[in-house]
Order: sequence, then structure tokens, then C-alpha cells
Amino acid sequence: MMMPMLDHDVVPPAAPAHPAPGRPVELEAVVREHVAVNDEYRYLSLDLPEGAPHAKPGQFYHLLCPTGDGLEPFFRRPMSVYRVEPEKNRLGFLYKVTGTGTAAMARLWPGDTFNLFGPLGIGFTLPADRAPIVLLGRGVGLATMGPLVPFARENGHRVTAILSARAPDLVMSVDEMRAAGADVITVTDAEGTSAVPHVEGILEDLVAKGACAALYVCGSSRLTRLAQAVAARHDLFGEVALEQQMACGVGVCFCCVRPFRENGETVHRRVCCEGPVFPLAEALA
Amino acid sequence: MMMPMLDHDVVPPAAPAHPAPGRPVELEAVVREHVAVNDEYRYLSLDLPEGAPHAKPGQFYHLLCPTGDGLEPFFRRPMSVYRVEPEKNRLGFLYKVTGTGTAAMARLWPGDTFNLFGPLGIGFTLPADRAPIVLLGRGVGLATMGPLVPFARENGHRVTAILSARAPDLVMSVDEMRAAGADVITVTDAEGTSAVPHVEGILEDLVAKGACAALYVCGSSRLTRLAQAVAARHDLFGEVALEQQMACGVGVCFCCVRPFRENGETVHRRVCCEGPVFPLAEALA
Amino acid sequence: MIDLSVSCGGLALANPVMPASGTFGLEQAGIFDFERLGAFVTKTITPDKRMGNPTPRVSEVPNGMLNSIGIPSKGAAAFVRDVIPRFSQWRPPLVVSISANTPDAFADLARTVSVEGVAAIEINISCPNLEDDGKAFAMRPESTREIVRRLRDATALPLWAKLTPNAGDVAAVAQAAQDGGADALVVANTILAMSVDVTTRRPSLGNVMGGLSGPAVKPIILRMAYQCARAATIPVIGCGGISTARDALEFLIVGCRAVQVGTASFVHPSALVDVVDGLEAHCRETGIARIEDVIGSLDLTQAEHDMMGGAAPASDPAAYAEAHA
Amino acid sequence: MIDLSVSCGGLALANPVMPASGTFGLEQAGIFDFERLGAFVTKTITPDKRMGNPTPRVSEVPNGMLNSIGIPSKGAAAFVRDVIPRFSQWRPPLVVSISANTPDAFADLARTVSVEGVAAIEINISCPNLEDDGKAFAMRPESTREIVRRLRDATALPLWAKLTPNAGDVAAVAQAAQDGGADALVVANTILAMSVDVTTRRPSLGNVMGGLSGPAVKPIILRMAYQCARAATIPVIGCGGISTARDALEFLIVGCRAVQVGTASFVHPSALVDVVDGLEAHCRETGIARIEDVIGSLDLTQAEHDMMGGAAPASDPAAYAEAHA
Ligand SMILES: Cc1cc2nc3c(=O)[nH]c(=O)nc-3n(C[C@H](O)[C@H](O)[C@H](O)COP(=O)(O)OP(=O)(O)OC[C@H]3O[C@@H](n4cnc5c(N)ncnc54)[C@H](O)[C@@H]3O)c2cc1C
Ligand SMILES: Cc1cc2nc3c(=O)[nH]c(=O)nc-3n(C[C@H](O)[C@H](O)[C@H](O)COP(=O)(O)OP(=O)(O)OC[C@H]3O[C@@H](n4cnc5c(N)ncnc54)[C@H](O)[C@@H]3O)c2cc1C
Ligand SMILES: Cc1cc2nc3c(=O)[nH]c(=O)nc-3n(C[C@H](O)[C@H](O)[C@H](O)COP(=O)(O)O)c2cc1C
Ligand SMILES: Cc1cc2nc3c(=O)[nH]c(=O)nc-3n(C[C@H](O)[C@H](O)[C@H](O)COP(=O)(O)O)c2cc1C
Ligand code: FES
Ligand code: FES
Repeated sequence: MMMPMLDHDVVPPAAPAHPAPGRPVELEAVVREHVAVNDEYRYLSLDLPEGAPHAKPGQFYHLLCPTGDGLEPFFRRPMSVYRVEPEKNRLGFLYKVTGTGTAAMARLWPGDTFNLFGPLGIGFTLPADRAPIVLLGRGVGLATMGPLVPFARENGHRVTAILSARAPDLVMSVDEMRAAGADVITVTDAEGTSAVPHVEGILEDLVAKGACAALYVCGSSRLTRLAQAVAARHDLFGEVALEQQMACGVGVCFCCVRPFRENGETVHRRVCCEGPVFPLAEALA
Repeated sequence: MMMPMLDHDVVPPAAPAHPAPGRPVELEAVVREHVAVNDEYRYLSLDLPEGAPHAKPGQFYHLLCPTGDGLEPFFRRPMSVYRVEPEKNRLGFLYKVTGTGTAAMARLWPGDTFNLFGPLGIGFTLPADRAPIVLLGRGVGLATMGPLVPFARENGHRVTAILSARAPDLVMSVDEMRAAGADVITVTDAEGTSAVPHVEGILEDLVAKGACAALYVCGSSRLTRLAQAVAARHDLFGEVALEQQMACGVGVCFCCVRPFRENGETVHRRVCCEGPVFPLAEALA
Repeated sequence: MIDLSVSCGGLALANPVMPASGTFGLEQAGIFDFERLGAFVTKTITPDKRMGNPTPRVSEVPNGMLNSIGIPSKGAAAFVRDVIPRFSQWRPPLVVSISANTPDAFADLARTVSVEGVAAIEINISCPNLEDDGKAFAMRPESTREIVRRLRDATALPLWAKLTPNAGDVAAVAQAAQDGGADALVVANTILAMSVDVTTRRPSLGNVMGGLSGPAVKPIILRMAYQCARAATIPVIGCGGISTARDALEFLIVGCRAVQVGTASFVHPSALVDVVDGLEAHCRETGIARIEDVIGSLDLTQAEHDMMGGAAPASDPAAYAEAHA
Repeated sequence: MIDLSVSCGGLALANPVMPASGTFGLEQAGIFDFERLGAFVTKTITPDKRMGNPTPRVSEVPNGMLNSIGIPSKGAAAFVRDVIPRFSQWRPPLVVSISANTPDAFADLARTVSVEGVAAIEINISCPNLEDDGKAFAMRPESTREIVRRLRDATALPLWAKLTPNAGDVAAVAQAAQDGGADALVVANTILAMSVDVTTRRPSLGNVMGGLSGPAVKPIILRMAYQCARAATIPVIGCGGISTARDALEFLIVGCRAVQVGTASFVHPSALVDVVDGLEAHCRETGIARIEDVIGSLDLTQAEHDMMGGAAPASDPAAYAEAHA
């Protein structure tokens, strides 16, 4: 490989090597802003203490959600970074209230402290050669994809984002992604545009146009299988960000395993430290 | 007995019968006021919901202290009423932060709700005949004694309160009790006036002057034993308010027992429902 | 109308919710509506008058409590004379909990309380058997079978055997109780535990060790109730850490026919009635007509749940036949 | 300078704090300072490569967690080759946890890991013995004595026997392990438990049942550690629900010579080091020069504590000789 490497997170498609994550720390962040984005999602912006390490796109923090008044989350909760602003020492999460921990988190007020542990895990890698990339996300997956857009644009990649949701008002990040320089295509169940064959058509078009040299997917098993098929068909580089329940978040408890294909065998890998971003082809989705 | 009875809480010294407590309920009170009285004590005033039953002096509530941020009290905490204001539908507690529950309670803000269960237990009874009474209290005991002053005054009793504390600035309620019509004598460790022989002298003087036909004591084993001796010597009516750790608060779990003398035998009685106010002579203090 | 009624251990109950022994008494009559309960269960009584243990008798721990109340008791005679008749004013059946330290005394007591007004006897066999080195009857299958048989012969009333979670093989003890003639199993009593005040270096209980109850024990007792429900054919009554209708549902789903609520009533005085209301609400919301349909409905199909909304491929089952770590 | 050092089970430890097996690994090297630990304890390894249990493998419960990780293992050979040497860069001694399903395989494994760099072997005998109907070795005193004896013959390294809290008589098992030749006892592994998702009616773990750990188990395990420390003369290492220095002190006060911290590290990644710091601070604040002075310092004098600041008269001790309810 003779191509210039822009960053150690940018590797050739043939041998995607993962960057070593920054050393994680436990820290007390302070809530800056906490708003409802739509009926389901909330955006939480935090000020980090001086000198805190910053996350790369695809990495996550393990959050100690506050206890009290009947909500007693015991474990930490994993959450991908949605916005990373190292220059302002800020961090943003985009999240959906689904259970105890996120409900407890939803009660944070500006000025409250919030205990985070991170950054954790291995983030996204970009293909070499400023190759154009396509993001495919649904639901919470959009949050994980968020910071990939500016990261790829800064590294000279053209970005197309296909955002899937149940209804048009639940598609998030369209404006942010456009502002960050992505072409955005939205598909929704309500409009009948989110079905696999239709999305497959969009992807094939992009591949044909030379706009899709690498595929990134998150938030849906269905879309992951589709992306795997398209990537295999055209021999594209690809990554998938996966979720699994976590306890330790650092690789010692082995609770967060998912099955992968490796040399024809099924093996278990830990989402927290061998992922959450994995080679697309190897995931058993 | 031919004496007129002012109230069913006012009974002749010879046969003190306890009034039946009002039916206790679980309710959500709202914090009106929450202030530090001195370095150790706080005053919490609550608005009760419409129609809530009101406590009698000496009765208590069982408080569900809020959980959160590392303070996770499991049991309710018993707390005597310090101020009862049925006409305003209000209730006040005077308390000392001593551990988990009271520390959690100390974080309540005006407007917060606070879950109470009560009123519970059996309160103070007054002697018949508008006989003059003497209150002897120390520490938290003063809180329990608080509402006895207006109650006794309204029923025509002359009241002398002997308030004991480590130091003069820790004696509470002096002004309130004076305003309610009590003669107040303060004794403190710092001034060297709180020792048993000195307090005994004060009591003997009061008895000699005819100002002490009944004795009420709370908050100190030492003072309880003194009061027992003086009451026995002069055949005075007397009551003591006792404390013990509680779980149920209503008499079913038998955790809150203390030993009493009954016909020469030692028996256990439950502080929550057979007290917390007991005949002075019978307590093994 | 949701049908909450269950038959359980020889009794027809209006609903499957009753108090746990030692956490309920006539003192609560003004606090919640006694008519709403599936049954009454009294504090354990012993043949003779007893004082109980030294104070402190309780101590709180994270999400639970320790108690070493002991069994203060006014004796069986006073109980039969003064307490039993007072329950006749309400409809729910009365279950009397008894205990004694020898088989003879236990059998005598069973006879003594087999009177008008008593619907069933719960035998608290977690107490030490003085004829067996002080080991609790329910610690071993053999001693359980024997004492239940003795008591079976002593009374015609339904017999509920309350097991101890301190036994190493609760399912075997459950089977033994069934063999001995028990009509139902109460799973279970408190778990032996302790805590220490680090400042004074004293045990937090006057009795040093005591029984743990409350939410902290629920996952352990639920497991035992499940094991007993699989091991025995007589009804299992779940008891341990049940505070809400959801907790009660967990026990019903794993196969219990009824539940007992103890410690929760100390935190929320109306917990028992709240659980009844919650069961009814759950049935209504999920379209269940009879609570009987919930009992034993545990779904053991191996679908690995997928965090991403699809069904993940099942992994190799052979590789999974491993013990928990 | 506070002296935190203890001798424990054949090793001299700089302090009494170490990780619990299965909650610690090389992955944490960047997260807290490994030099601060009293010892390292590895995840249990098995002779062969294993996959572990189906997901979900963990579930949270009030103040604790359930796990059914199983023992995913790369096998002993890979472990000896790849993992053991990497620990030599730090000073604390390395304790390797092993397990197997037959006495022969267990003994072989003990020999395999008796290599340079290993200071002691912790034997996880909570696993099923396939030659005894799948009952875990540590469920009964006899099988415990036998397996410990077998392993005692297989290695010259100090042997720490890790007991299961699911046994009915842990103190008897502790004595048996000592008889078999164990150098220390780890009390204890997780408590078998379960929980159910009321909405799906599925067990919350893929494996149905799993082990309970975390603060919820502390009062139970503390009681067992106390019983074992009284029953055995070899050191007891407390393990169960320890999250803070105060928790660790409770175990030391009842007689443990060291403690292991597991689940707490998942909530606070620096929990182990925080416990070490907390022990030191406690000693400093209370004027204790050596942590040894805390060990076994439980005060059993029967002074009923009085809520009113005086000493209450002790009640009749005879009347108190009763079982907990
Ligand atoms: C690497 C990673 C990144 C994530 N990023 C985001 C994000 O940016 N925005 C967002 O809204 N959500 C994200 N999630 C999902 C998020 O972790 C869950 O929604 C959250 O844990 C739910 O917790 P709860 O207490 O509200 O729900 P409960 O259902 O009460 O949680 C119970 C337990 O299940 C776990 N759990 C439940 N759902 C999930 C899930 N989908 N993934 C992992 N664990 C789960 C919880 O952590 C907890 O341990 C991410 C998950 C992972 C693994
Ligand atoms: C009838 C009655 C009336 C009381 N009235 C007042 C009052 O008006 N003002 C006031 O400041 N205090 C009063 N107390 C004492 C008050 O209940 C305790 O200070 C409080 O329970 C301490 O709880 P904690 O969680 O802060 O302390 P912790 O030490 O953390 O409590 C641990 C456990 O011990 C119990 N406990 C600790 N101290 C006492 C005690 N003295 N009495 C009973 N239980 C105790 C707690 O309730 C809890 O269950 C009264 C006690 C009783 C029994
Ligand atoms: C204060 C208290 C007293 C108890 N007394 C008895 C008793 O007398 N007899 C008995 O069989 N169980 C007794 N128990 C055990 C309970 O009946 C029940 O088995 C246990 O508390 C678990 O249920 P819970 O977690 O809902 O409280 C007592 C429990 C408590 C907390
Ligand atoms: C995720 C997890 C994995 C575990 N794996 C092992 C193991 O491999 N071997 C073992 O002996 N104990 C294992 N345990 C048990 C712990 O070592 C410890 O005994 C138990 O968790 C109690 O301590 P704690 O409450 O501090 O976690 C495991 C516990 C957890 C939570
Ligand atoms: S969460 Fe513990 S190994 Fe991944
Ligand atoms: S607190 Fe339960 S009987 Fe008094």
C-alpha cells in the first residue's frame, strides 16, 4: 500500500487495523444542555473536566445514571458519542428513553454532575484514498453514526447518509449531517421507502455512481444483512457498530459477546473492547 | 372520680387511660419550609393534603426519606411531631441529622413531596384538675416535648419546662415554649448546671412550691431515672417518651420492644404502639 | 371482571396474595382493607410464652433488612382464646403459623390450634430441632419428611410447610415435605445473614446473626421457588422480597400458585392491597382473564434476544451446556 | 505509615485487597494501578477451550447483578503461554483460578498451571463434578475434602479453595477443605438466583439461572465468612458484595485475613484501589497502626445499645436463647 495515510484511523480497505483507544477515565461531567429532539430522543451536552481524554467516532462512554425516587439502575449504561468537541471540551449524547437507566438520565438538569467512564471501545476506521463512503443508520444507530460525518469529511471523504426511521418526524440529524457536508437520503416506514429492496436499490445506485466505496451501518439487523450482501457483491470495505448488554465495559466480564464468523467458524467477540465497531463481513447479524 | 374531664386525653393521675390514636394513613406532604435551627437541628414544616388526620402531642410519623446519590435508607424513620397546626393543615418536625435517613431528609427542598405514614403511637396524657406539670427534656427530647406545652396550657395547666443541653446555643425552643406560656429553665453541661443533683434540686423546689404535680421526660436515660426517683418520692403522675429502632411502626414486627417493670416482672412493650409515651414508673431506663 | 381466584394448598383463595408470617397482625386492621387479602397468616406462635431476642432486633442493609426478632409469643393458649376468634369478622381464611423445638411439642401445638376459625396451619420448620443437635428441621430432607409426617397425623387441617432457604438442596426438602403429607410449600423463610457496625465493631443485631428479607433476597428465593415448583406437585407459595405486582408476577410465572408479602408492608403499609390491585391491572392491560393462566407460564424457548431488534442466530447449544461461573 | 500487609494462605500480601475471579483482567492495566493490589486473581480457566453460556449473560437486580457467563476459556495451554508471563511486570503475586468437571482433569490442570510466575492456585469448586451426578464439588463436605486432597497432591503451590454459598452447611465444607489440605478459603462464589421479564415471561438470563453478586449478597456472605473463620484455622478471604473500605472492614472484623472485590469494579472502575485507600484512611483516622489489629476484632459483648444515650439494663439472657424468626 503506497497511499498516504491521513490519520492512524484511516487505513486501507485491505487490512483495516483498529486504532488503540485512548486511556479511559472515570470523570464527573457537568450538564450544559438537555433537550428533547423529538418525541423519542433527547440530546444531552456535557462539559468535561480540564484534560479529559476525548472520544473518537464510534467509541462510547459507560454512564453511571443517577439513582433515586424508584429508579435504581445498578450497572452503568453504554452510550456512543454523538458529538465530540475537543476544542470546547464538550461531549454530546443523543439517546432514547427505553428503560430504567435512560429514564434516570432524562432527569438530569443543567448544572448537575454526571459520572462517565470512557472513552471506551474501538471506533470507526476510514478507507484509504479519500474513497466515498455511505452511512446506513436507523433509530439509535443514527446517534452512533453522527460523529462519523464530520470525521470523514475532514479527512476528505464524500459522505452519503441513508437515514431510516418509522416516520419522517423521527428522522434525526438530517440538518446536522447536511451542514457537516453529507448528502442525506431519508427513508421511512410511513412513506413505504424503508423496505430492504428499496434501500438496496438506493445502495446499488450509489455503488454504480462510484459514490459508495465503503459502507457503515448501525441500528438494525435487517440493514446490516443488506449492507453485508451489497458489500460482498461489490467487494466494499465496511463496518458495523453493534450493541450488547454490558457490565464492565472494558473486556473482563465477557457478558457482551456476540457471534462472528472467523475462518468459517463461529467465535464470540466482546462488543465493549473488540468493538463496538466491527468489520461488516464478520458480524453474524 | 368527680373531676370534670376537659378532653379524653386528660385523665386522672390515678388511672391514666391512653386515648386511641387516630387512624394512620400514608400520605404525600409538601415541604413548606426547611431551615437550620442551630448547628445540629433542623426544622421541617410540611403542608398536609386536605383531610389528613392530625397528630396529638407525643405521637409520631413514620417517614419515607428520599433515596438517591448514595443515601439509600430502606426503613422508614420515626419522628415525633414538634408542631401540630390542624387549623392550617400543617405539621412540623424538629430533627437532628444523625445518619442515612436524616441526611437524606436534610436534602428536601421547599416544594418537594415527602411520604409520611401516621399519625402513629400513643401520645401524652394530662393529669386531671389542671394540675401544674413539669417537662424535663434533653436533645431530641425537646422536639417530642414541644407540642405538649400549648396542649397543656390550652387545657389550663401551668407548665414549667427544664431544658437540658450540652451548651447554651444548643438549647432549642426556649422562646417558643415561653411564647406558649411555659416557665423555662435551661441547664447546660457547659455552665455546669445540667448535672443530676442540680436538676434534682430544681425539681424538688418546684414540687415544694406546688408547681410540679406531674412530670414528663424525654431524651435522656439519666434524666428519666431522676424523674422516676422524684415522682416516686412524691407520688407524682409521670410519663416518659421513649425511642427504639422501628420497622413496621404499627405493632406487628416486635422489633421496637423495650423492657418495663410490670407487677415485679420484666416485660417487653412495643414503643411504636404501646408507646412511645409510657407511664414513667414502669420504664426500665 | 378479572378472575384472581386460585385454589392453593386445600383452600380456595379470592386472590393469590397474603401476608408473610411475622409481618402481619390485627394491629393493621385500620390501615388497609383486610377483606382484600387472599388469606391471613399469623405470626408464628410457640407452645409457651417467650421473650424473643435481645435488641437491636432489626438492621437495614442495601435493599433489605435483617431481623432477629425471635419468636416472642404469649403462648398457644392465649392465642387460641384471644386472637383466633377476632379474625372471624373477615372473610379471608386464617392460616396459623406454628413452631416448636421438639416433634412432640410441635404435634401438640398443631392439635391445639386445630380449632374452629383456623383454615390451615403453616408450619415454620426453620426453627431448631432440639432433638437433632439444634439443626433446623427443614435443613435436611429426612428431618423434614419426619416432622411433616408427625404433624400430618396430628391435624386434619391443610398443612403448609414453610421451608428455609439456608438448606443446600431446597428442591429435595420440598419433595420430602410433599412425601410427608404437606398440602403446600411456602418458599421461603429468611436467609441467615449478618452485618457489622464498623465504628463499634459490634454486630448490628443483638443476636449477632439474623434473617435477611426484602428486595435483596428476591432473585435467590425466586430461583428456589422455581426449583421447588418443578420438584413438587403440591402448590408452592412464593415468599421473599415481593414488593410489587411485578415481583408477584415473577413468582406466579415460575409456577407459584400464591405469594406472601412481608417486609414490603413495613415500607408501604398498603403493599398487600397494592399488589392485589397491580395484579388485576396487569391482567386487564395484557388481556388475561384469569390469573390461573399466568401460573407456570415461564417461556423457556431459547431465543437469544437481540439488542438490535432482530432475532440473532442461536449459538451452538452444546457449547452452552456449562455451569454458571 | 500504616502497615496494611497481611500474610494469607501461603503468601505475603502488601495489603489485603485483591480482585474476585472473573471480574479482573489485563484489560484493566490502563485503568488503575496494578501495583496497588494485594494480589492478582485471574478469571477461572478450564482445561479446554469453551464458549460460555448463551446471551443475555447478565441482568441487573436491586443492588446487584445476575450472571451466567459460564467459563469461556481459551484453554489452559494458551493461558500458560500467553497470559501468565505478562503478569511478571508487576509486583503483586499472581493467583490463578482453575476449574474442571472431573477430579482427574482438575488435577492435571493444577499441574499445568504450576509454573514460574504463579504464586498460588485458587480452585473454583463450585463447578459441577460430572462424576458425582453433576453436583458441585463444594456442595458437600465429603466431595470437597476429596477434591482438595487430590489437588493438594498435584501441586506444591499454595491452594485456595473457593467455596459456594449454595451449600447448606458452609462451615462444614470449610472444615473439609482445610482437612483436605487447603491453605486458605475464599468465601464465596455467587449465589444461584434468577429473575424473569414479566412482559416476555422469559428468564432474564439466557441460561435461566445465574449467580447473584454485588451489595445484595453482602450480609449473607459476611455471615458465611464469619462462620468459616470460626470453623477453620486457615485464613478466610471474604468475597461477596464488597464495594467500599467499610464493607471490607466488616469482613476483616469478623475474621477474614483478606478480601476480594468483584462486581463493584463494574460500577466504579477504580473500586479496588479505592478500597485500599479507604482501609488506609480508616486506620489513620482511628489510630490503628497495623491492619492485622482489625482482623477478628468483632466485639461480642452483649451491651444492648440504648437509643437514648445510656446503657440499658441487659435483659434476661436465658429468655434470649432463641432462634431467629
Ligand atoms: C456501544 C453502544 C452504544 C450505544 N449508543 C447509544 C446511543 O448513542 N443512544 C442510545 O439511545 N442508545 C445507545 N445504546 C443503547 C443503550 O445502551 C441502551 O438504550 C441503554 O443501555 C438502555 O438502558 P435502560 O436502563 O434505559 O434500559 P433497560 O431496558 O432498563 O436496561 C436494562 C439493561 O439492559 C441493557 N440494555 C438495554 N438495551 C440495550 C441496548 N440496546 N444495548 C446495550 N445494552 C442495553 C442496559 O444497559 C441495562 O444493563 C448503545 C449501546 C451500546 C452497546
Ligand atoms: C417515637 C420516636 C420519635 C422520635 N422523634 C424524633 C424527633 O422529633 N427528632 C429527632 O431528631 N429524632 C427523633 N427520633 C429519633 C429518630 O428516629 C432517629 O434520629 C432517626 O431514625 C435516625 O435515622 P438515621 O437514618 O438518620 O440514622 P441511622 O443511624 O443511619 O439509622 C439506622 C437505623 O437506626 C434507626 N435509629 C437510629 N437512631 C434512632 C433513634 N434514636 N430512635 C429510633 N431509631 C433510631 C433508624 O431509624 C434506622 O432504622 C425519634 C425516634 C422515635 C422512636
Ligand atoms: C420482622 C420479621 C418477622 C418475621 N417473623 C416470622 C415468623 O414468626 N415466622 C415465619 O415463618 N417467618 C417470619 N418471618 C419471615 C417472613 O415471613 C418471610 O418469610 C420473609 O421475611 C421473606 O419475605 P419478605 O422478603 O417479603 O419479607 C419474619 C420476617 C420479618 C421481616
Ligand atoms: C461476571 C462475573 C464473572 C465471574 N466469573 C467467575 C469465575 O470465572 N470464577 C470464579 O470463581 N468466580 C467468578 N465470579 C464470582 C466472583 O469471583 C465473586 O465470587 C462474586 O462475584 C462475589 O463477589 P462480588 O459481589 O464482589 O462480585 C464471577 C462473577 C461475576 C460477576
Ligand atoms: S462488558 Fe464486560 S467484557 Fe464487555
Ligand atoms: S416497629 Fe414493628 S412492632 Fe414496633
